[in-house]
This record gives sequence, structure tokens and C-alpha cells, in this order.
Amino acid sequence: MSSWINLYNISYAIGEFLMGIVAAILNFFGQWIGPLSDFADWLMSVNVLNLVAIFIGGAAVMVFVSIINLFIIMWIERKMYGRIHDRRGIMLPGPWKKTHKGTGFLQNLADGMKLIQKELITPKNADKWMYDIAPAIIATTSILAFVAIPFSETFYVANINAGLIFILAILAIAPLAVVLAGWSSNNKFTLIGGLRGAALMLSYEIPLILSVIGVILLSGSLNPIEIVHAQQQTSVLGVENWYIIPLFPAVIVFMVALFAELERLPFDLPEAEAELVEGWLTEYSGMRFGLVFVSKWVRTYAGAALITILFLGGWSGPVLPGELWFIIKSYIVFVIIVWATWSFPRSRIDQIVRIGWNWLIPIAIISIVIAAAFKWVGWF
Amino acid sequence: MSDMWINMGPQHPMNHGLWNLKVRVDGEIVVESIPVLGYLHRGVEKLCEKRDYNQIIPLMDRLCYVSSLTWSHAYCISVEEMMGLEVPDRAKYLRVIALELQRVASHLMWLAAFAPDLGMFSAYLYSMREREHFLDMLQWLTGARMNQNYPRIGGVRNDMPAGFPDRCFKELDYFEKKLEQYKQLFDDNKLFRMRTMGVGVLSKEDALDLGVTGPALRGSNCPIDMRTHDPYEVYDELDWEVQVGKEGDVFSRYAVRMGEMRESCRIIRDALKKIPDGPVRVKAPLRPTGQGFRRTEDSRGEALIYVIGQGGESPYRLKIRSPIFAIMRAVPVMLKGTSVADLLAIMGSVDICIGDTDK
Amino acid sequence: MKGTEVAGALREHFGDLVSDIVFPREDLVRVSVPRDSIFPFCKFLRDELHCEHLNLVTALDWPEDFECVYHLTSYLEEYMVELHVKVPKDDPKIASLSEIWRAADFPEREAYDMMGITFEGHPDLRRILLPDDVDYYPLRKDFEGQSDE
Amino acid sequence: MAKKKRRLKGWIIQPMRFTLREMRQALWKPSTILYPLEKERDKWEALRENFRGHHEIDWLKCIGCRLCSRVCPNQCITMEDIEVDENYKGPRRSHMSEKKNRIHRPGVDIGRCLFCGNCGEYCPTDAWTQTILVELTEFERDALIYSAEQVKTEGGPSKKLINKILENPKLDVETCIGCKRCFNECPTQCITMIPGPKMRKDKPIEIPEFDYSKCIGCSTCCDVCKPGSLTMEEI
Repeated sequence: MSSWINLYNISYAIGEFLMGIVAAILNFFGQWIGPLSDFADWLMSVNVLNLVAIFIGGAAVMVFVSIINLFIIMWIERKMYGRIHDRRGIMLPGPWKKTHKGTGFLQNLADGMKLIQKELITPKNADKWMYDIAPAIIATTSILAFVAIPFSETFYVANINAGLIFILAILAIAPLAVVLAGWSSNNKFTLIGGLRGAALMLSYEIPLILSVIGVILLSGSLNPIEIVHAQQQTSVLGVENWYIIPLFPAVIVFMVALFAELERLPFDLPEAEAELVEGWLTEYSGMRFGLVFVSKWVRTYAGAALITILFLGGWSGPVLPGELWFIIKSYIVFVIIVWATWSFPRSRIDQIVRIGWNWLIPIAIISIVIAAAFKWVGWF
Repeated sequence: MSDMWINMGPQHPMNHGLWNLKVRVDGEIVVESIPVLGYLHRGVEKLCEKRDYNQIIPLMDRLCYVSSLTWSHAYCISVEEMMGLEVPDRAKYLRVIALELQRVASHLMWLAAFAPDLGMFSAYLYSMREREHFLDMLQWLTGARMNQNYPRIGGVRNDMPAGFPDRCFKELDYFEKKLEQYKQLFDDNKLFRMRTMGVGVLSKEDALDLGVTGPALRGSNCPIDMRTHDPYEVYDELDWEVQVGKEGDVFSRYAVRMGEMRESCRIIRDALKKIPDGPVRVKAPLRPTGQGFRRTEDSRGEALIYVIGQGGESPYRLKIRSPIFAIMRAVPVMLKGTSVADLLAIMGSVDICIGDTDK
Repeated sequence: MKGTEVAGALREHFGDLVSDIVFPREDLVRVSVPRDSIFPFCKFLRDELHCEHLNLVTALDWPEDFECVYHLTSYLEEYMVELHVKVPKDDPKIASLSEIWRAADFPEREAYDMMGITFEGHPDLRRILLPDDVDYYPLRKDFEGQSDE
Repeated sequence: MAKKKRRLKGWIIQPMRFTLREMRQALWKPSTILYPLEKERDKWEALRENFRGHHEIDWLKCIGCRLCSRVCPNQCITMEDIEVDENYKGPRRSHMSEKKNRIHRPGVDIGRCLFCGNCGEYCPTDAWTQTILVELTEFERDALIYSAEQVKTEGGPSKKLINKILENPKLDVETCIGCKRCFNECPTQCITMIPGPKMRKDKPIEIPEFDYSKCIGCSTCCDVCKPGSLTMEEI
């Protein structure tokens, strides 16, 4: 698969250029102070330049994920559930039309500016340190997941060998922050919400990971790039063997577990707005709330990207460049997630745990067996 | 974790109205609950003692802000009973049409409140959209969308506009089609069934003992509907059936209400076909003496207004029996042993309206 | 069951205690009983005559005395009983019916709240609509209202 | 078996089918409107019969009888005493010469109005109409008190006077002192003064006689009667 940008190379070039300037200055002073020119040589060595390139590439991905992509997916979700509700959705602020038929693309920017201006309220008896750190944990872990998610063969921050484990692990930190936030807010609603979050984490981490094992078995790798490579090989049927075909039960399990992981609507018990007001988010205000709220979308997109990589063949596709294919596929998965979110009532905690243990784990195990069988037969 | 008290209200998404439910929970399990009323007490019964009989009608509209017409009608029919007044036939039919339009609108408002309680925010907007059609019809017939002030002592305010039946049939066709489609969203929805079935069971004996009426009683397998039990207006001449649920749980109450919407459409159709010509209002005495009451079927249960007149311009005493006031006594019985998430479903299923509860 | 049959059954069981029998409608009987016999009377109505449903409890303020009016319904036999009980003004007490029908709980609290009639034997006789700390009974005819100042 | 199958579909497919259909319908034409920019004028015009919105009072029909202010449940109608010139075409307050240039017309406190429509319903001359205008917002509470001029329209004179209150005044001849106040104040001029049975200073006291076909039951005569010898009685 050819690619039109090589993020790493571009970042390397930019890093080399910047480091070259720094090194030139250091060399200039090195005429008088000897160790400085040694330091400049070290700066220009390949290892350091690699590190700088990773930093620059990471920053680029962060900017894409957290600003451009985030605005697009938030807009998609808000506009789309507006249409599901038979209403127009956001429409006033936007670059094109400022009437009721406008796109409202900048509504989220306006909301964010409003949230920044709001007062940050800390409850009187809250555990202040824990209360402050919880949104930060959620926001950082959500964005950090994108370190290991490749957008194409070359468009990635870090090519980690155990990337899949890293993504799943970093996404699993957030429920801990939920418990933290729920406990430290010193409110009964947040406490119940936090504990529900803990229960959800316990019952849904296992099916989530079990459903991924089938993919690992078939591809024989934990590296996301390798997994996509494995899917790009043509199978006996003459098409690329995306894992959605053999592992369809695993996709369902992964999706359902993802809904619980993301606290989306059928399983949004920790922040059930009807019974627990906003659950563990009740006491948060201003940009603290905004951070958590935004990182929900970041995590949702991470989940959609993960499904694309694991089951939908990643960036493989004809004609268009790989990055675009990846984004198209992940947006389609995101749209399906939004559509399902607004079609279901909220479940109850005991039912949700029962679904997790009684249905999802057996199905995930069956999918592992299927994967092993396919591997044994040699079709994949 | 030991027990703790949670105040659900007076401002809480669960409260459709202004009231407070104190819940003692052990983890997620409700151990004890105490409803606290009175946040919306306006002293309607005292106000009625200072106004003359016609001026009370708009006041009675304000009792329940969701189904106001049923309350002003309950007042009018009680006063007519006290006066011994016979209403013209056309007025009776017009009242039935307006009442049933109001009932559907009220039940749709209930659905719009009940579904978000369970997390289905989409259904809120769908049912509000459908309700709009019925409010349009009510507006055309009575002149207002919310507080209609339509019944009068001795008839109704005005005759129905020309072309009303045709437009009404069209809206009913649309709504009945939609109601059939709602089965996909609710009845067939496995998660919805899981949330509602077997939850908040109120047995028949308990329901009768606690004075629960309306869809909550009919959901407990007790076919008591004041429209057939003690027929008023022309309900006994029309073609419809009482809806009964078998289990007494949240789902049966839901099913009863959905069935009632369907039956209301049937009643409206039948009444529009059978409506006779004639006057719509007769003269009523201004300073009556006597006492009287009538039971009517509000969309929440049995509405009873007991009026005593002593020859003055205003009634000597007027007493309102609110269905939700009785159901509030049953709330602790229904809630005991359920979880916090079920509390929402149960409280949503009884369709609380605080306007007439607090009077 | 017709109102006359109900009245006959009541006459047979209670004799002269039942007075002022009126039939405003065919299935409605309006009777008066003395204050002391209200509890056995209602017990008889529920156990023998199938009055399952207590519609409402009304407290009235006549110039001479208070009056409690109970509306009772039998769903099975399809009749209603309207029960008038006089309560003297200087001793506004009456037996509570909440042991017979739990439905009497809230209406009796409301009657206590609004008219100041004490229901003896009520499990939880507190104010229900008004705050706990008020000391007036607003539906009495001599209540003129209080200004905010 | 079919039921079982439906149950299985109910996990995911059925509700998502419903929302998909709604979304497909709403994709190009959602049923909501953006209210202040878009208004459903056609719908409101079609349903305008019986509607009770902003008040309008036809000054050429109104006879200033105060019935509207009497039947209003919220007492939000106040009568204003307005001076007019000689050429004014509408009904005057009274036929008495010193009050010939004064008229009584109602003003509405729309902030307290509950739009029950009683004023229009009991008006004996159909001077009250209620339009479909409901957007009656102001920035100050006082601006909601509409004076009589603000709710004024001029249609045409009224032909009919209907007694919708269904009450007529009755005279107690014994206490009448013949002060003519009812005669002066009656908005429909249905009173003529005739000599009564009682005598004062050898002259008969003049008592009012009512033309009940013209009476509208407004009880103005009862209100102004000093000795209280007039009472309203039902027809």
C-alpha cells in the first residue's frame, strides 16, 4: 500500500531542520566552549532526531484528534441525533449560513468558550486533590490512546509492538478516574455513579479483551499495523479477509462492551441523568466538566478507530489514500454507534452485569474457538 | 455501605412536578421512601369559596396542567349534578370529543415524560410531535392549547367549527399509524421490556386498599373505568373497550395507557359520527342550593369533585379528589425493595401531576 | 345493588344509629351516623357490603359544627355510600379509618391539615400540604388569611 | 415461534429500524421550525376560529357596561373614563347631558390575563374579539398593562344587545328614594322614570321602570343604588 504522506518522514525532516538551527547556534558558541559542540553533535544524532520526530508527529496527531476530528465527530453526533429526533439539530453558529438551515458547525466551539468562562466550583467537603485530578486523568488517557492507533501505514505516532495491549490498558484507566471522581465529590449521587462505574468496569473489561483475542489469534500479532497487514492479504474468496467476516460475533461483543466502556446510552449507568442527575459528573462545572465531556467523544472515536483496525481492514481500500479510507470507515462506525445510542433505553445495573457475564463472555469465547478453527483450517 | 437518605426532589429529573421523595437506600436497593407534598399548594379549595360558579371553571383548568379539560369538566358535571341540570345531547358529544382529545394529549405527555426516565430521549420528541396534532385539534375546537376553559355549566362554550370532523379523522389516521409503529420502539424492544416487566408490582388487593385508580388500577387486572362503571356523558352509547393489564407491573401500566390512546381514537371517531344536531348550552341557575358530586375518569384516575352550594354566588365548599394524591400513598408500597433505577420506571409509570395533588 | 337495598341492610344491622337516609341517585345512598359508631360502621361496610374503595374524606365547616363526609364505593356491587358524620366544634376528634382502608391515610392527614380535625388512631397524623410549623387551619370559615408582613 | 423470533429481533433490530425510519423522514425535512425566524402562520390562520389571543375592543360597539370587568376571574380589566368630542360616533356613557362627552372603555392588564375568554363570552354587544396574536412579551411589567387606546379597534355599531348574564334588576318600591342615579348610569338606557305609589311633599316619588328587552344584566344600577333597593334576580 502506497501512502501519500509519511508522517514520520515529514516529522523527521521538520525535526532535523529545527535541530539543525539549534546545533548551528551551539556550534557557533562551541568555538569558545568545547563541550557545547559535542552536545550539538549529540543533538544531531539519529536517536535524538527520532525522538524529536515522534514528538512532532505526536503533536500533529493530537492536533488532528483533539481539534479537527473532535469538532467533526461532535458535529456529526449532534446533527445526527437531531435528525433521529426529527428536529434540525444545531444550526445557528457556523461558517456558511447563519439561518435555521445553517450547519451549526461552530456550535461546539461556542459551547466550549462558554464552559471556559464558567466558574469552577469545588464542593465544600470534597477531597480537593482527587476531585481536581480525575478529569485530567480521563482527558489525558483518552488522548493518549491515539499514540498507538495508526491512521495508516505511515501516519502514526509510535509503532509499539504491543500496541493493542497499550490501547486497551490506557482506555481501562478511565473507570478508575470515574470511581475517584465519584468518591471525592462528596455527594450521594456521584458516589452511586462512581460505584456503578466500577461495577461496569469489572463486568465489561473481560468481554472486551476476550473478543480481541480472536483477532490476535488470526493475525498473530499485537501490533495494530501488523494486524491490518494481516487483513490486507487476500483470502481464498479473492477479497481481502477483513476479520469482520469470520469474527462477526466478536464484533458484536466488542461493540456492546465498547458502549459500556464509553458510558454511552444503553449502558450509561454511571451518569444516568434521570435517576442520578448526572451521576459522577454532578458536581463538576466549567471546563472540568467540559474536559470530561469532550474526552467522551475522543474515547468514542478511539473505539471506532479500534474497530476499524481490528475488524474492518484499517486503511485498506481502493483508489483513495489510506488515511482517508481509515477516516471514512471510522466515521461510519461512529455513525452506527450514535444511531444505536439514541434507539435504546437505559439498562439497569444488575441486568447489564448479567448480560455481560451470561451472554457476552460465552459469545466471545465462541468467537475465539471460531478463530482457532479458521486458523487451523488455514483459511485466514 | 450503610444506609443513606437521598432527597429526590424538589428539583430532580425524576420529579415531573414539584415534590420531594425521600428515599433511604442500601447501596442501590430502596429500603424506605417518604413522599413529601405541598410545594405547589395554592389553596384552590379556599379560592373556590370566593369566586362565583362560572369563574371557577378557568381555575379548575389550572388544577392539572397536562389534562386541564378533564378537571374543568369534572367540576361542571358535578355542579350540574348538584343543580339537577340536563345537558343537551350535542354538548355531551362535544364534551366527549374534547375529553378524549385531551386524554390522548395527556397520555402522550406521560409517554414523553416516561421514556426519558428510562433513557429514551428520542421517544420524548416523538411523542411531543404527535401531541402537537392533538393540541391543534383542541385549539381549533376549544380555542386554547393548554387551559381550554371549554365546558360550561349546562353545556360547552362553543359549537365545533365547520370541517372539524374531516380534519380530525385525518389526524387520527396519522396517529393510529404512528401508534402501531411505536410497538417497534417499545413493545418489541428487549431492553425496554427488561426495564419494565416485573418491576413495581402492585397487587390487586393492595391497589384497591390504597385507593389507587385509573391506569394504575387497571394495570393490576381490575377492569374499573369510571366511563363504564358509572357512565357519564355518552360513554355508554359509544363503541370502545376498557383496557386491562394483567401483571400490575410497569409494563402493564404502559400497555394500558397505550391501549387507552387507541381506544380514545375509536371513541372520537364514533362520537364524531354519531353527534346529533341541537343546542350546545342551556341556562344554568346562578345561585343553586344543594350538594352533589360526580366521578369522572381523568387520564390519571378517578377525579371526583364534591360541591356544596348554599344559595350564594360561590359554592360553600368544594372538595377535590385527586387521583395522584391517593397514588402517592401507594408509592412507598410500590418502591419497597426495588432498586434506584427501577424507582424511575415506577414513578414514571404512575404519571404524576402535582397540580391537582397539591391543590 | 340498589341504594335501597344497601340502606335496608344498614338499617337491619345498625337500627336507629343510621339516620337521614336519602337517595340522590339510584345507586347512591346518603346516610348520617353518630361520631362514636363510625369505625364499626365502616368495618361492616367493607367486610359485609364490599365497599373496597374510599374515594375521599371531606371536612366541612358548618356554622354549628364540623362535619366529615366519606364517599365509599363498592366496585363489586356498583353502589356508593355518602357518609355524614357530625363533629362538634369544641372537640374536633373522630376515629381514623386508616386501619380499614389504607387509602384513608392521606385524605385524613389533609383534613387535619386544612380543617384541624384530629383523627384518633391515625398512624402518622402530620401536616401534609402546609409546612409543619403553621398554627392555623386555612379551610375553616373563620380563617381570613395572613399577610406576609 | 414467531413471537420468539420477534423477541430476538427486539434486542437490536426493531428499535433501530424505528429510529432509522424517523431519521430517513427527517433527513431533508424535519418537523420542527426555528421559532423566532420561522412562524407557522398558515396553520395558525387555519385554526383561528374560537382562538383566544390578544384582545381587541370595538369602540363603536362597546357601550361601557363593565360586564367584562365583572366576569373577569382575575380582575384584570379596568374601565377607563375617556373624554371625547362632539362628533364621536360611538355609544356615549350616558344620555345625561353633563356626561355626554365621556365614555367608558376597558383596558386590559395582559400580564394578569389568563385568556379564559369570559370577557368576550359575556359581552352583550360582541365588542370583544380575540385575535390569534399571542406574542405579547415586553421588557417591563408595566408595559403589559394595555390602556384602552392600545386595544382599540373601530368596526361598526352593534345591532343587538343580548342579556348573557340572565339576570334582571328588581325594584323594591318601598325603599326607593327616586334619586335617578340608575336612570343616569344605565348604559343601555332601558330605564324610564315613572311616578310611583309613594308620595313625598305631595308629589309622587319617581321610580325606575325597566325595559327588560333592552336590559343586559350588567348590575350597574344595583351598584349605584344608594338605598340598595335594586337587586338582581334570575330571569
